[in-house]
Amino acid sequence: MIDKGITNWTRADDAMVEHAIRRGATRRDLLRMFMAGGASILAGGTILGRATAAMAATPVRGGHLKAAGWSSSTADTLDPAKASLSTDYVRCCSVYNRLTFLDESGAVVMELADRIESSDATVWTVKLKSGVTFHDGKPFTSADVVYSMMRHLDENTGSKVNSIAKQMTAITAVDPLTVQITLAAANADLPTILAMHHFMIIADGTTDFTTANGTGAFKIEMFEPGVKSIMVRNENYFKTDAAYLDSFEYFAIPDETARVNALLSGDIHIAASIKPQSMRLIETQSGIDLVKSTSGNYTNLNMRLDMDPGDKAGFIEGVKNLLNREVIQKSVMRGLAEVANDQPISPMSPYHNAELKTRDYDPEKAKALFDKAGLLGVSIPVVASDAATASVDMATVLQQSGAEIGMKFDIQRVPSDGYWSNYWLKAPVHFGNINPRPTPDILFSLLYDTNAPWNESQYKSPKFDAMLVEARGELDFAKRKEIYDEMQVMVSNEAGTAIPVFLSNVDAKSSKLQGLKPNPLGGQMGYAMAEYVWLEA
Amino acid sequence: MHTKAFWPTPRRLGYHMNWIGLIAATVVCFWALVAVIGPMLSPYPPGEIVDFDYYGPISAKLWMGSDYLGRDIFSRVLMGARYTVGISLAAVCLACISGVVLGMTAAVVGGWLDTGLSRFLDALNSIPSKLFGLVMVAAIGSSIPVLIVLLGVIYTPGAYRFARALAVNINTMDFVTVARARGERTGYLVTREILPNITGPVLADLGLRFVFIVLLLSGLSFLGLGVQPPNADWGSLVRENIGGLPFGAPAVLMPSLAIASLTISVNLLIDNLPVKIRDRSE
Amino acid sequence: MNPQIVRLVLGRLGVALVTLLIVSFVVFAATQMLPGDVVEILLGQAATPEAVAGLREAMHLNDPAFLQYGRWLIGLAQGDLGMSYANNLPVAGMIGGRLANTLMLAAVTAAVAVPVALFLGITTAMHRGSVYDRIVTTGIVAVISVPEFMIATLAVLVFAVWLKWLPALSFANDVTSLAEMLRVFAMPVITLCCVISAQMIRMTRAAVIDALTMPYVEMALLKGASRRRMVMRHALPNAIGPIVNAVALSLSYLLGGVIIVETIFNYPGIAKLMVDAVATRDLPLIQTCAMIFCLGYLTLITLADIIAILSNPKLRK
Amino acid sequence: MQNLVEIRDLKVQARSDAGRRIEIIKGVSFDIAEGEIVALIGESGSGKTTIALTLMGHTRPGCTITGGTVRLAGRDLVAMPEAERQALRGTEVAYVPQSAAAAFNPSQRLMDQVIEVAQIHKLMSPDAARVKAVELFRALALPEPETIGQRYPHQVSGGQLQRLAAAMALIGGPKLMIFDEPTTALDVTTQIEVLRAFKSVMKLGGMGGVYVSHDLAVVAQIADRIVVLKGGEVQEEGPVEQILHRAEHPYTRELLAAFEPVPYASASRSEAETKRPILEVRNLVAGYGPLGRDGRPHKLALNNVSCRLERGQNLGVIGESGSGKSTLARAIAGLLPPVSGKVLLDAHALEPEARARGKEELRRLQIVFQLADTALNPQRPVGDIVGRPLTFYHGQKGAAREARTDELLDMVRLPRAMKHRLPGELSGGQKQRVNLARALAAGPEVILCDEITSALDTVVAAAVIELLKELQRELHLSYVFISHDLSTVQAICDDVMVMLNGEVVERLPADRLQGGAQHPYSQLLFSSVPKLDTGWLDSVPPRAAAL
Repeated sequence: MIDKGITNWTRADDAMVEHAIRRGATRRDLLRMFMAGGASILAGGTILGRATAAMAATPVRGGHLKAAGWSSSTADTLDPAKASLSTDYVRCCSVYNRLTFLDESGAVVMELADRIESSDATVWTVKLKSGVTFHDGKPFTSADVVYSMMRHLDENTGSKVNSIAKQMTAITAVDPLTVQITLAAANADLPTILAMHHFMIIADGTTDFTTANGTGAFKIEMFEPGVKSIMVRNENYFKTDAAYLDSFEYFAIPDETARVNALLSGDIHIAASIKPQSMRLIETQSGIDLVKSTSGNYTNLNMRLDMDPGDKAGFIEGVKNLLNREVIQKSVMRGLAEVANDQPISPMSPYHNAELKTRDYDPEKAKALFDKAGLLGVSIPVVASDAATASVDMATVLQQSGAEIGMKFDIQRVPSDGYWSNYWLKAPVHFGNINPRPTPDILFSLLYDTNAPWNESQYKSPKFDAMLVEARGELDFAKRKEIYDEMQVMVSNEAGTAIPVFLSNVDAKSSKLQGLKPNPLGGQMGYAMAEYVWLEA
Repeated sequence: MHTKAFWPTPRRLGYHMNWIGLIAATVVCFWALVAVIGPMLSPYPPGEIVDFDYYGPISAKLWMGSDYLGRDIFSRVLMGARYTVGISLAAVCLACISGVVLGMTAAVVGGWLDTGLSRFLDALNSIPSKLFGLVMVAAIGSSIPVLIVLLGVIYTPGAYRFARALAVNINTMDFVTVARARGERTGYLVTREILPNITGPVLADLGLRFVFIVLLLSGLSFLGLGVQPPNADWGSLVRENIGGLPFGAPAVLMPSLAIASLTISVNLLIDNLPVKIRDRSE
Repeated sequence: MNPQIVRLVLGRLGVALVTLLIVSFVVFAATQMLPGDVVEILLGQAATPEAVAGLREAMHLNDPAFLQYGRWLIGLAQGDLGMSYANNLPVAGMIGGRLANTLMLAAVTAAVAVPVALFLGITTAMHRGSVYDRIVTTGIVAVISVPEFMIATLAVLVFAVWLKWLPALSFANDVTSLAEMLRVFAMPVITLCCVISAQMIRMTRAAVIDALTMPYVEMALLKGASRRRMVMRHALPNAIGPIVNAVALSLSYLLGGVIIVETIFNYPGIAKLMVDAVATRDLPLIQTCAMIFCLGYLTLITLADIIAILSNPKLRK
Repeated sequence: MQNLVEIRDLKVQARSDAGRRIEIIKGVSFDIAEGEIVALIGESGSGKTTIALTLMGHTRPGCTITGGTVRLAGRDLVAMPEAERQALRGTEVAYVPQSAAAAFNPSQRLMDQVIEVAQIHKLMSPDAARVKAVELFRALALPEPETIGQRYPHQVSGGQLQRLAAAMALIGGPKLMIFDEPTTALDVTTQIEVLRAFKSVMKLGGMGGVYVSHDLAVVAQIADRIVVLKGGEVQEEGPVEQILHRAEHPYTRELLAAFEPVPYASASRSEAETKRPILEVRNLVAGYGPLGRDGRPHKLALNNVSCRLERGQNLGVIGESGSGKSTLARAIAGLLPPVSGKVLLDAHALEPEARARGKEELRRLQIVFQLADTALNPQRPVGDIVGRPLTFYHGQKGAAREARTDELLDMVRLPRAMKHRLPGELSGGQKQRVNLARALAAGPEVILCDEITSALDTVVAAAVIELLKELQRELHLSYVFISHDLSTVQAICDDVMVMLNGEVVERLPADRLQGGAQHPYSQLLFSSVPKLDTGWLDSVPPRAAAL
């Protein structure tokens, strides 16, 4: 394998991976290959099998796909900067394109960009594909990229990735097909960052999003916030081996039972995010497949270090020892989870610290720790909600373990409505749910940096902050991993975030629906399935 | 509406009840008893995971199978009785007491108080109950007192309307007029003259309202508002285990049966209330 | 028209208006109680203090509550429902399609439930005490005692998942033919019929039985009238008031009470819209939805009252 | 020749709430010949209406015929299938109900209801039926016979409705007419007109009839034969003259005796005149509905009424329904505050509203209502009802109150054990006594008696009047006695005031009622009271049918 040193993935790299598999490359080889790209592999094990399966089938054109997600709201939007729910992502992915995206292995793949190059990881040159047009016929140029990127820096846009975009200090069009992005500090992850859903490319000057004028595989035909959207194939799509479907209909069925029933009755082709308990039913049905992928998604218990009882020495460690991870994995998640060790980098990531052992379930040790903290027998309110996947059940498991050692956890289940704004980050002890992020850098900056916007436990460590900056600019994988390894240990031991398991995502689909692969960015091929899947007759 | 007005007070034992009423009364008493002593009988703590399987079948160890986490459904149903029956009963009492007191007062006092109260409660009644519940729980959070007050408030206008209609009828009776002519105060009129004459229908109404509250509580639980875990009312039990319905899992059937048996029994009991034997041989 | 009728009808309309005003106040007060700042939810991670303050100012959220209430009320009176906080679309536009869906479902349900309920109510009253009566009344008790989400979920399992006769989802806008409409609406309508017709049957039966005890019905019997004639000619015309009232009350459920059915069948109706609006703290949308429900309720109840007034022969010319 | 109706050993059972069966008709037998009118006389509960209904093969819900036969023109109605009975009703035998106001469907035009029999049995075309109905209206002396059928029941008067009910019965040309207390709910002046109409059509048609009534005097005018019933059994049976003049059965005699006028001799007249009146009403104006521009209520019920009641005397107020006599009592009691005018109790002006009056004033003036059924709270035992004023006015509690309650029950001649009973378990007369005892408990000086004997059977009513008199002697009470029944007023009052349309038309001493009346309305009123004399109805000259 060729060590290219600096990330500059091209389309050819895709073929390389596939080629490698064909040649019977070992897993280790492949991992090395991915590492070389600086991409994190978040979905290792499952992908390989899937990739091989996908290879065998031949795409068929035509058909109308009906797919259901799980969340929808009247705030549904076609503005990629504001997208916040899975339905937004799926819709946006089908009508817009990003400069790069991540494939099923987590590798960076070029989309609208032809090449992304940098010599110092600070100044990046993005070469754009030529001959791409928007739905309204306007050719795609560097001005569109500049406009799309600059929007995120404007406070008034209300962009969800404003804090990440801030590191881009200058975005300039060098020529019609070249853009230069200058970062405040070196960051080797930029190609991966550009694969985030919010960095989709819109036409220069767009302020009205109702027509969703993108370069994507589908054109929006009908969009009703909170109800559904219908997309039809963009016949001028620049990718030739994509967009097999004639049309694509997407909506949300928030009730999981209803979602499964709709799939079973043949009303929809794919139901996203299936609960572990529904698997038994689905597995008995012929013509229905499950697509599982373990990504970096997790539900964690946050104990704020600056509030009672998290500020009492021993409490947090006690809770971490009292979490019965095996029961959570087996009973709550029915095996659709990997046991975690209180830090956010999943085992699928090349940066995962395998040396860091999972804490054993040790009620006696926990009891001693609680006793030391003077909290034994004190009633501790724990805020949980259906908004954070499985958090109520996890809380119940914790509560039960607590009851055995005389520790009272008082579960406060609160409505999903407003959970993220009213309880998350605010309650002394509460659950959170973190979606997969492509790089350790994003995870740590978002969640553990002293000034992190979502510093769930108010973890503040100058040493950690310094290491984060150091790693970001470190171009050598081994050195970088070394830093990240230590940071994982710090988070696991010092932060108030107990991460019991990494959750697997399960989509259930009709076997007619082909071409669906797992993706580290989330279910339904990282929400981008529309252009890759096809319907068998 | 036709009502079984004017029951004589029970002084002598002399009631007659048909067999449907007896069966219904037995079931209602059974659940009332379970609500009181049930949790003492439960074999496992309601939150404990006792089975690694989920939606397990009925077995000697687990009398009603296991739920989606592998918890004992029998224990959870026993514990749920306390919440479902308790919350509904408290709410129905709250609704009926406030509704009946306000209704009688409005009927007796009349005038602006009557008009004002009627309009206000009518307005309250016009808001769909489940949505009202959702908004209020979103506003003040879900806890047992909140649920009780919420359900009580939702059903107060109905109780008010019913009691007021009855009280208006009684209020025109001469014995109330006599009491007025005697110079009695409103408090006396309401408690001693009106109330005893509407208790029969009000009790029947209370029973019906109880059924509605049980169902609404289940509905609210279904929409995600309810008792805090590890406890759960029956509606929550059905909701959290509804995925077991395709297999006919006892985890979902048992709490459903519990709800249905309670509500059907209360309904039947009201339709077949004991009748006092009052043969006047003159 | 009899002036007395005109006076009574105008009186009822006046009462409805006053109630609506009280409702608007209650709705406004309740929505103001909702915790969570809409601005913070709107801005999400971009919620810097300056941005929050600016947006609050722009949305008039710093004004005293009564001023906001007044502004909202004046807007309502002029037919201006305001703009949605969540996506800045006009509320009227967002509600339009959803309201049509809700009304459609309500209309189909009413068209099925009301005739069935009246038929059952009248016939059971006519054959009071018969086996038929007992079967129907016991059946009603059973139906109203089962939570609607059970009925709905069971219906989906049986008809959609196992038998695959009917679709599990009901999308109003997919309907192209009458047959298609019947298929799509079948399950929600059956579920809702179970929920609302029980009360109508009970009340109709009670009202007819009540009217049957009237001396003029006995008189009809003594004239040699058949049971059918006694019920249809003598009891029923005099039971219209309470029956219409029961029908109105039951139908009012079809606007806001269908949230569970909308959830299970994923039907894009207005109740779900309101629940979504609560989640996003979209106050103008919540308030408008609530007002629509209350308006619907009041319209139905007032209509029932007016029909009862008109059906009272003592007020006929 | 066989009789039109032959009833043999008829037994009817009723089911109590508890499902127990009670025999309410215990083997009754009697006949009705063609063209004969037989009266069924008895007090409430005697079974007279039940028997009348069996003649149509009908029993009220809960009752069943358990034995005997009811033959109508030779066919047994008891054994007949329901369909055949249906065919007979309205054609062979027809029914005139007690309250025509309730027996007409409020939502149908009168004509449609009158000709319904013809339509049900397809006797004639609707047009022919309408023509026949108009003929009947004419025969029954109904005003505007051509158009009255187009009205709704609430648009015609009670007397007219009762005649329309007769027309409704006659349209099918029945052989047997059943009149179930058809004039009981009517005022005397109306009753006489209705009776006259009935009598003439019955004579013309030559039909057989059953006339159910509790009033011997009314029956005497219309019937050929009388059957006296009590407790579901025939007590005595015979031609009218024989029953009226040569009654054998003690119960019949008791009924007759209640008709004897008992002249009232006031004991205290001479002494009363010297004192100031205990109650005086001056220029009282009262009514219902909002006040108009002239300061008068929308619907005026009392117009400028004045009267005075001397201490120890009784004032009778007499008039028809709607004359304002009950309103007067309510205005005096402060239940309906008068718009203007004064009420003086012992020369002291009372506040218009009871709420504003002092406890002592309220105590001295008590009111007793017409219907003892509704005047007693059905949920409270007699002891409580009687004891409440003791507590309220006199602050008595415990043993003292018990003792006084016992005394009061003694006073109204009720057994003391009754204080544990609920009103529902008492008979009508007993209830009215409890009602009185409650008023007495206050220790009043004036009692307003609003039609207190009207709902009682004659024999019972007479006993209540006796009781009132006794109490007056013992307790020095003064009564305002409101009634539509002349004989009861005569039996207890010193002075009588005649009211019409809210105004006093005449005042005169009770002993000069007969013959002393000057005002034409008073004269009409007094002359319309039926007498126990078969020839009375024909002897009273008909008056212009308008009131």
